[in-house]
Amino acid sequence: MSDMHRTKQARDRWNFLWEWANPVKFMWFSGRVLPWLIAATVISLVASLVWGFFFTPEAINFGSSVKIIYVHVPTATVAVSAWFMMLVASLIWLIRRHHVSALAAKAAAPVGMVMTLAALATGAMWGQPMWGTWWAWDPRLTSFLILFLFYLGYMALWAAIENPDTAADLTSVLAVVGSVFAFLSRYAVNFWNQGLHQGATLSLDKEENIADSYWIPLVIGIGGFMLFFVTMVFIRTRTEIRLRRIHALELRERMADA
Amino acid sequence: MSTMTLEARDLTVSRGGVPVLEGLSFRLDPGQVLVLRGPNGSGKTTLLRTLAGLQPPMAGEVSLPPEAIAYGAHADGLKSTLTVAENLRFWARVHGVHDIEPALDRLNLQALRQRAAQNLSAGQKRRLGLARLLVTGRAIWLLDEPTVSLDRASVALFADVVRAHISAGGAALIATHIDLGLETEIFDVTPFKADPNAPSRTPTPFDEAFA
Amino acid sequence: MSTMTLEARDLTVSRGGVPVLEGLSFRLDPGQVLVLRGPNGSGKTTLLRTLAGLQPPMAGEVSLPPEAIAYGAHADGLKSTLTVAENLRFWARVHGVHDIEPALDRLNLQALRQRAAQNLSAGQKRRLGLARLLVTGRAIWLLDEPTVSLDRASVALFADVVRAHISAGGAALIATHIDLGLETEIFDVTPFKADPNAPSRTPTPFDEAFA
Amino acid sequence: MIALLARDLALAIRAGGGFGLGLAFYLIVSTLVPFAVGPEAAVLARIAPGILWVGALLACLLSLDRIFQLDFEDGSLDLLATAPIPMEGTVAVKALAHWLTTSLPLVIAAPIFGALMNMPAPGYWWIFVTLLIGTPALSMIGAFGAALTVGLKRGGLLLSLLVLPLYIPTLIFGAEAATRGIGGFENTTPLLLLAGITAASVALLPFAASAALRINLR
Amino acid sequence: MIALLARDLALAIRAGGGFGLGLAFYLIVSTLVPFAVGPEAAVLARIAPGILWVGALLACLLSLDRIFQLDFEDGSLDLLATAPIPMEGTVAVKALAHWLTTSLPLVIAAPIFGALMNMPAPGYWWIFVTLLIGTPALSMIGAFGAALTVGLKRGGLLLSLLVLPLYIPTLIFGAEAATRGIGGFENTTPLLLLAGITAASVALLPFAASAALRINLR
Ligand code: HEM
Ligand SMILES: Nc1ncnc2c1ncn2[C@@H]1O[C@H](COP(=O)(O)OP(=O)(O)OP(=O)(O)O)[C@@H](O)[C@H]1O
Ligand SMILES: Nc1ncnc2c1ncn2[C@@H]1O[C@H](COP(=O)(O)OP(=O)(O)OP(=O)(O)O)[C@@H](O)[C@H]1O
Ligand SMILES: [Mg+2]
Ligand SMILES: [Mg+2]
Repeated sequence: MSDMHRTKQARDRWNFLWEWANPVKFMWFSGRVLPWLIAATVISLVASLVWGFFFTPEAINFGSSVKIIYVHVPTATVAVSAWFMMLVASLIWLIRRHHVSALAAKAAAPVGMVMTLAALATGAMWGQPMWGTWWAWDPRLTSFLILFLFYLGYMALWAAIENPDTAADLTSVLAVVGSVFAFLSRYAVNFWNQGLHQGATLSLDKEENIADSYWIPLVIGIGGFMLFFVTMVFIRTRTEIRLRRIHALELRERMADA
Repeated sequence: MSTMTLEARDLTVSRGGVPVLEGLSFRLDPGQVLVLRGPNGSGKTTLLRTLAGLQPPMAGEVSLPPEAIAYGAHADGLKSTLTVAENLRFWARVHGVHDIEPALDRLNLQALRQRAAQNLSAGQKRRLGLARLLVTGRAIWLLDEPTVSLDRASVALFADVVRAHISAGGAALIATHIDLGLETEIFDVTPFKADPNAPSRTPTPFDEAFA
Repeated sequence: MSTMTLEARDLTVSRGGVPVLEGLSFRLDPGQVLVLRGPNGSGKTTLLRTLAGLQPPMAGEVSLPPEAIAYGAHADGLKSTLTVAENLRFWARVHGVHDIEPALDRLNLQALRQRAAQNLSAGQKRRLGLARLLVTGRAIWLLDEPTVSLDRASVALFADVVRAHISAGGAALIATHIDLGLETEIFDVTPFKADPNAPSRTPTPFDEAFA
Repeated sequence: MIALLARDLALAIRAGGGFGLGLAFYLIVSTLVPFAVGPEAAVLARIAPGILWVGALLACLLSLDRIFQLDFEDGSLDLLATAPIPMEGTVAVKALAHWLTTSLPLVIAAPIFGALMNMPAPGYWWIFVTLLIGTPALSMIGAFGAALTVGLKRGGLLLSLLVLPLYIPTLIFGAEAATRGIGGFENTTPLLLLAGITAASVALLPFAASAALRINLR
Repeated sequence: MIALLARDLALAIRAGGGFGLGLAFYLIVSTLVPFAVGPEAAVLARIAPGILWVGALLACLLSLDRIFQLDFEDGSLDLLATAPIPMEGTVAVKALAHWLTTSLPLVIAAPIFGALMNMPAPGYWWIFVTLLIGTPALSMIGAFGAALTVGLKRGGLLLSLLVLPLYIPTLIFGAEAATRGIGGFENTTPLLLLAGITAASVALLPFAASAALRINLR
């Protein structure tokens, strides 16, 4: 009895956090925050891209194609982070059943997919001058292709199911199981082919870190794309909430005349 | 079978997230037949699926003994390439029952026992679906329009089967539009039709914004 | 519509190569409703499919005007992702009819017109299946258990629709187990049940050895 | 007939099916092969046209059961058979709808997937042309196979078994024309034969398919 | 549970489905590839293990919709959900039935098809072993995908889209182990990883699949 009491208290303590999962509160909060987010996104993106494109030296044997890095690396980073965010949101939905969380996962998927596609496309454009081919079966590249497929499947499942709660449940289960397999695939492709792609150049302990003049705008760019992602997810979640309201209203209307 | 009572308290059932019937309270005791009535689309199927545990109630609660329910719907779960006897034997084994002969006898299926289910007429299929109930060994039957496609003789046969079931201490909740000839209590769901424009009555405040 | 007569002469219909009903002769004139009766498995469905031209008769003949038949079975040919209106409009266009409003009105489907067919209850689906008959513009209706799952009000609605159809010179042959409340002639198929053990009566001598 | 085409297209789009999924399947098959065969660009380039043709054929095959099966199950086919449209017309329209929703997207996407498999540049053009000429035959032959198996529950595998042998001539001429074209050789003969197969299938198979459908309905 | 296994096997045999057709599909895929790629023995031998693995995977995939779809449509699944068998048991048994009727015949036949594709002799053994270890994972992952899409009419293509990415690790380790084995290299690591995937799938996925099924039923 006292045990139950305690857990209830514990839950109360965290309630202030969960309350943001209430659609009404979320709408209010996101409405307040969005203008700031948009401003921050624009500033950091413009800063990093302008800096990156116009104020960095051309690398000796890379030519000006090196500047593609300012789109390529941030989109790639965001593409992976987006899937993690969806995984967390899906788990929250499965465990706490907050609708906003499921809708946020739904909203993040197309953004993540576009980011994956952008990373693939910029990578391909870069690969042409660098490796002399648009595409190679390099592990890094390949696992992005697989990630792209996961995004596609996730979105297709959302689209195929009519009942929104069922869709949220099933896509969440898919996100959880899919994450495990995506991780496995990452390992598997590494095992399968050693590849051409750069290692992690951003890691701080490595000797061969790229020069600071490239590094700073790149970090700002990664931040900018992250902000862009968060902004898009906010906007799209708001849209999804509104769509759900419309859906609920329509259903009510239908039930009324049945 | 004294605890074999199905009870619904202040139940709200929903389809696609919208309440269909609300504030339902009733109990079904052993030896009782309750006939669900209501016009097309009033929510009888939804209610039965909820009671069978196939979908969660939107509000309120259902209390029933574990593993006591046999659900029978339009779809009979028949495999068209298996024979009548094979179909029935499968369900009997799933429920740990061994003898399918009484069920075949009682629904007049002995002559058809070697016939593949795909070669049955609509009414014969239906009879087989009803025979399945007998091999579940379950006490509470939830039946959704069980007499569809049955001719008069078969409806009478079915009524006998239900009568035998309740006199053995079973119970049945039957949604139907026709008169079964059972001395039944009628439970009309029409008054419980949910008002879709009423203020939100969903359980958690989190959903408020959607409803 | 004076030539709109369906006539069967000494008809034998079969399922899976085995005769089910034999020696059937009857005619269905404009303005007439004929109700097919017979216990489960007696061959009503088989007869209707044969008359609709979906399967060939085993012996005897059917004479009927070309493109005069509208067949309505359990399976309503509804697409679950299309709305009620879209489903109906499709069949209307196939039959060169342009206006679906009367059909929606007469079967009380106006309120449901924007709803996807998969979200209808059993009885609502059935009403939509019946509305399809009205948009075929065909004179002779062959209906197989049309009132399955319908509540009483809807059965009455259906009877009205049939009455209007025959008073406009149409005709209907309806297999059903329940009383439709139409001032109908009854045609009981039971006496025509084929005797499976009788000496071969298949038309060509080549089949003798199998029959 | 236009009503039927419109409905089939609407259903394909509404089901979230048609366009996107056939394409996705094609993409996946083209990516699986490198995973299985290994990443060597030379080997991949060598087998690319063949694999792209086999992939298109399988994607086509997998969507065949949509052509008639659903209509059969929900009774639409019974009703269409008694409707004032000739059965041959129904078959032709449904094959056309299948081609538009499934094959055409594949044809357009094939060059891109060719790039994934390290195909040399002229290959993009030839894989596009050969698929464009050959896929109508795939849809029509598939419709015939679907008509034969429509009465069977989940006839999917049987359907594959029936249809794949029928696909072989199309596949051989198509892949051969593409490979020769990429190598810079003369490929008029296989192209003409491919076009011939398509023309003959489209002209004759609707009759065979509608006969098969009528038999299955009774 | 034994009753369920017995019934599923009986259905697979009776429908003329299970054993024969999966196998026939496999045979056809293995023959289509030589038609499409051309008859050079060296190329074929090089790609044989990969193609045989992809073929097995596709044959498996094509028969997935049988696992739950039919039972869903005819209401059996509703009834099984209210029966005294845990849902996880139902899933596991059905995946097992799928493996016995579809995958096992493929595993046994694969060496023969390998001969058709000019695979060197040690290949027969390795393709058999890797498939034997890997296919249970394919069946179980497939059952999970089938459970996700069971509520959808003709979810076939969506099912492929969901399941194929999940198949990739199995495919890579399986094909790699076979290729290395044939080349005479050390292949213990990929074999162990393959076995690990199988063991983990069989142990964990029934829970995910039965959750998905319950969600689809309501
Ligand atoms: C379609 C092809 C490609 C894909 C999918 C791809 C993917 C990725 C990903 C996922 C990252 C992020 C790594 C991380 O943050 O840990 C990345 C970083 C990077 N990529 Fe690519 N890449 C592609 C092609 C290329 C090409 C052709 C080049 C140039 C030779 C290239 C050069 C780089 C560099 C220099 C980085 C930064 C490395 C780091 O800081 O970690 N990429 N790429
Ligand atoms: N998937 C769905 N989504 C939304 N609403 C639905 C769905 N399925 C059914 N409905 C609606 O829910 C209501 C209740 O349907 P239900 O099938 O329970 O009715 P019923 O009483 O069984 O009717 P009938 O006598 O016609 O079988 C109906 O108005 C129906 O249109
Ligand atoms: N495919 C088949 N092969 C062989 N016999 C069949 C087949 N389908 C049905 N039958 C048998 O043919 C007979 C006539 O069936 P039919 O469906 O015409 O009966 P019905 O009068 O419509 O019955 P109901 O009232 O139950 O619908 C039945 O005895 C049935 O078992
Ligand atoms: Mg109902
Ligand atoms: Mg009948």
